[in-house]
Amino acid sequence: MLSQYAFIGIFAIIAFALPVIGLVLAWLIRPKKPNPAKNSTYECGMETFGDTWVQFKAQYYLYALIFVVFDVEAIFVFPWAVAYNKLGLYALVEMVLFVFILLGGLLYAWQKKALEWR
Amino acid sequence: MVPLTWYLLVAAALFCIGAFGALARRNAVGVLMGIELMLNAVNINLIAFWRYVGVTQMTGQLFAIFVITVAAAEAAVGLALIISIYRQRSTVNVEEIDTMKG
Amino acid sequence: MQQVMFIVLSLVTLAAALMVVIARSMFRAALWLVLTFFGIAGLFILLHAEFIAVAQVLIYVGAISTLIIFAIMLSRGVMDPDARRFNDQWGVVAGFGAVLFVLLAAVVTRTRWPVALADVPADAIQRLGGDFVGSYVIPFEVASVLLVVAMIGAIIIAREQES
Amino acid sequence: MDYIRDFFVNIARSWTAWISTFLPDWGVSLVNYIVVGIILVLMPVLATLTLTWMERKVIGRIQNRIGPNRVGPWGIFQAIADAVKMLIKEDIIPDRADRPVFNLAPILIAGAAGLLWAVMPFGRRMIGADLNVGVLYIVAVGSITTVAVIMAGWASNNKFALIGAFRVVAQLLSYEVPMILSIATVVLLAGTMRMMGIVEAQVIPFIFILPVAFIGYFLAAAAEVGRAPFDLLEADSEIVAGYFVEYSGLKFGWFYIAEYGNLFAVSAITATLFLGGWRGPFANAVPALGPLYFIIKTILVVFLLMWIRGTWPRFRIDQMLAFAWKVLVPASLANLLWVAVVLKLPLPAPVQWILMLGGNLLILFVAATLLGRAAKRDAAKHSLTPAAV
Repeated sequence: MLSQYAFIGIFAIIAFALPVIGLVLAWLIRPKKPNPAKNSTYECGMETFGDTWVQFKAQYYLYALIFVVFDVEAIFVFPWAVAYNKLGLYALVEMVLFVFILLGGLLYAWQKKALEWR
Repeated sequence: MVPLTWYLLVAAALFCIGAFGALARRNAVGVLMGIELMLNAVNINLIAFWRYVGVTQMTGQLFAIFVITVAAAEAAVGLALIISIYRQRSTVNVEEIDTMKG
Repeated sequence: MQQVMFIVLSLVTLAAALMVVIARSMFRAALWLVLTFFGIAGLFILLHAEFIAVAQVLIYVGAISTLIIFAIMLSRGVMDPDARRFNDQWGVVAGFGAVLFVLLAAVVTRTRWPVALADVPADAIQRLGGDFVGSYVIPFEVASVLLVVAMIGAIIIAREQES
Repeated sequence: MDYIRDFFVNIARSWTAWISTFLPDWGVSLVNYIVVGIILVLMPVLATLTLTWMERKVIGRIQNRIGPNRVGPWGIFQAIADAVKMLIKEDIIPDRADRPVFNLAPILIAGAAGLLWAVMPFGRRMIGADLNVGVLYIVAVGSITTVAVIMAGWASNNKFALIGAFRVVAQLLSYEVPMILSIATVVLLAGTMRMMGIVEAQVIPFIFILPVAFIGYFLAAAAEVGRAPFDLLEADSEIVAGYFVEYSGLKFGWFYIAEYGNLFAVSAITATLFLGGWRGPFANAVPALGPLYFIIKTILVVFLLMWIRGTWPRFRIDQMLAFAWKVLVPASLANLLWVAVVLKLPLPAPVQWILMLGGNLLILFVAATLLGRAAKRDAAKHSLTPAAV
């Protein structure tokens, strides 16, 4: 098993090295003539004002929140799905219960308009 | 093969770093990150003991998954609280959040 | 070979964890946290717990870090980079942490752990799934309830007040 | 003749036999890992070079144009010309950018696009690593992209970039849920998370048994890689160009390569999970045909995605997120439970498949009906009836 992950490890090194090599190559051959106007932030040709404080909406956080719940659900569902053929009827009943509880949460979020983009 | 104590030492070090972060940070999000580090240290211990002591039972991995679940729930609620406090009091500094002070 | 990998991974993990607690910028701290999570996932793979390693990346990197970064963005207005990072007791806390580590290290190295090495069962993930709906069915359903309750609570807390 | 029949595996065998004459065992594995790694990591680059040309030609034909035709015959060297341009273009880093994070983001996103190929099954015994957790590995690697996008948006110190990054992340997170649920349905039916195991389990391609899972995965994948009609992340007319506005030169190039690499990768995953992967007529007798079938199926999915891009208007972001949470997630969950129920019925496999297909069609019908009603209600609310327009 570990030899497979040794491959994944070497693979990861190569995968992240490739863009670095590309960037170094580009750095060697590209022109470098910076000037203040070129380096200023691009916002519709106007001077940038203030810091980058976007009016960050709590809505983004709500989506991330519901996502977390379903993501954690996934790590329960996958082992269950792999083992399912060897398990009895109880596996079905218990997963149905598990999913329905979550579905209740989703319906609540829906009802409270937490899924609405505002 | 790496000895079990090495893993336990790494977990202990991670736990102490996390505890320092949780107790010394002024930013509430930083406190939460420290707590996440501590929970991860617990997970390293659980998995290390599973591997070295009871590999035939899946108990260690099961507990690790439940710890991950609890950590996710804790992060969700904790960060929601931080956002809510920030909205009402414009601060995330734990020293200034003292409404419970008697 | 495994020892070398272990040392590299634990050094990365611990160094990144240290950066999490001392980084000035909260955003940088969150990025170091992501690196810590990857290091820990690597340690899990060395321990032959591949499913936990993937779950670690999936949940911690994919979900919890995103939540943390979103929370940092939402509460960003008050963070100026020159502000103090630590509270006044940080020296005491650091001492406490060091003492705690020495104590734990002493306990960990002195204890004779009942090590019983065996091969990891090939069907570890199947067994995990079987245990969820078998002997651990109560925690399994409770986890679902916990997730939903946490979600509902967090939605109530985080929603903007209706005007 | 026998050599030709399993051409790729035999080539690999000959190569291994040759290098093992002068290398120790661990050296042979190391060299093989590195060679396979380099070949697979180059897949996103290869995808960019071919798919950009294909996309321009396909979209051109759909819009009644010719498409690129200057650089080389039929413009096939257009992509090379673009690559050279990227490479020699000046790199501009905005003044107040967070430089280390700014430079790290494209590396991470391109590396993640390459990492996906480690578990892709090209044919029988032609896979980088057939991990026990194969499909979950793919989902986990996808979460690196999320972090890289936030890093790019934050480090650019640009309002548009940050808004773009948050929109992308909201979209990625929302569509990851139906994606995971669709994959879980496939895993449930195949009984394994190994990519090879999933291919081998497809006696008939899963698209004919689980159309809902296919549609769920396909739409989620289109949204994950930001294809039209889900290309809000770089809605040029609304938020300039998304989270990578401030990038130029090859750093922009890596974002571009990651985009096309991911497009190719999700098409390959769709082909593997739903279209039978490398399976096809005579693929068992002649394993060398496997990669051919795999590539053909993948290109077919890519073409489908381009066709959709050429013909559908863009969604609004609220519509898009609502579609993920209110249509795809409930439908995928219902599908998962239905498949679980059918698998426990004491019936022969073909009957189970027909039942699953029936349930899937019912779910599709219900979802389409409800969606149609909701759309009509929404149109009435905004008085957008055809008469009013």
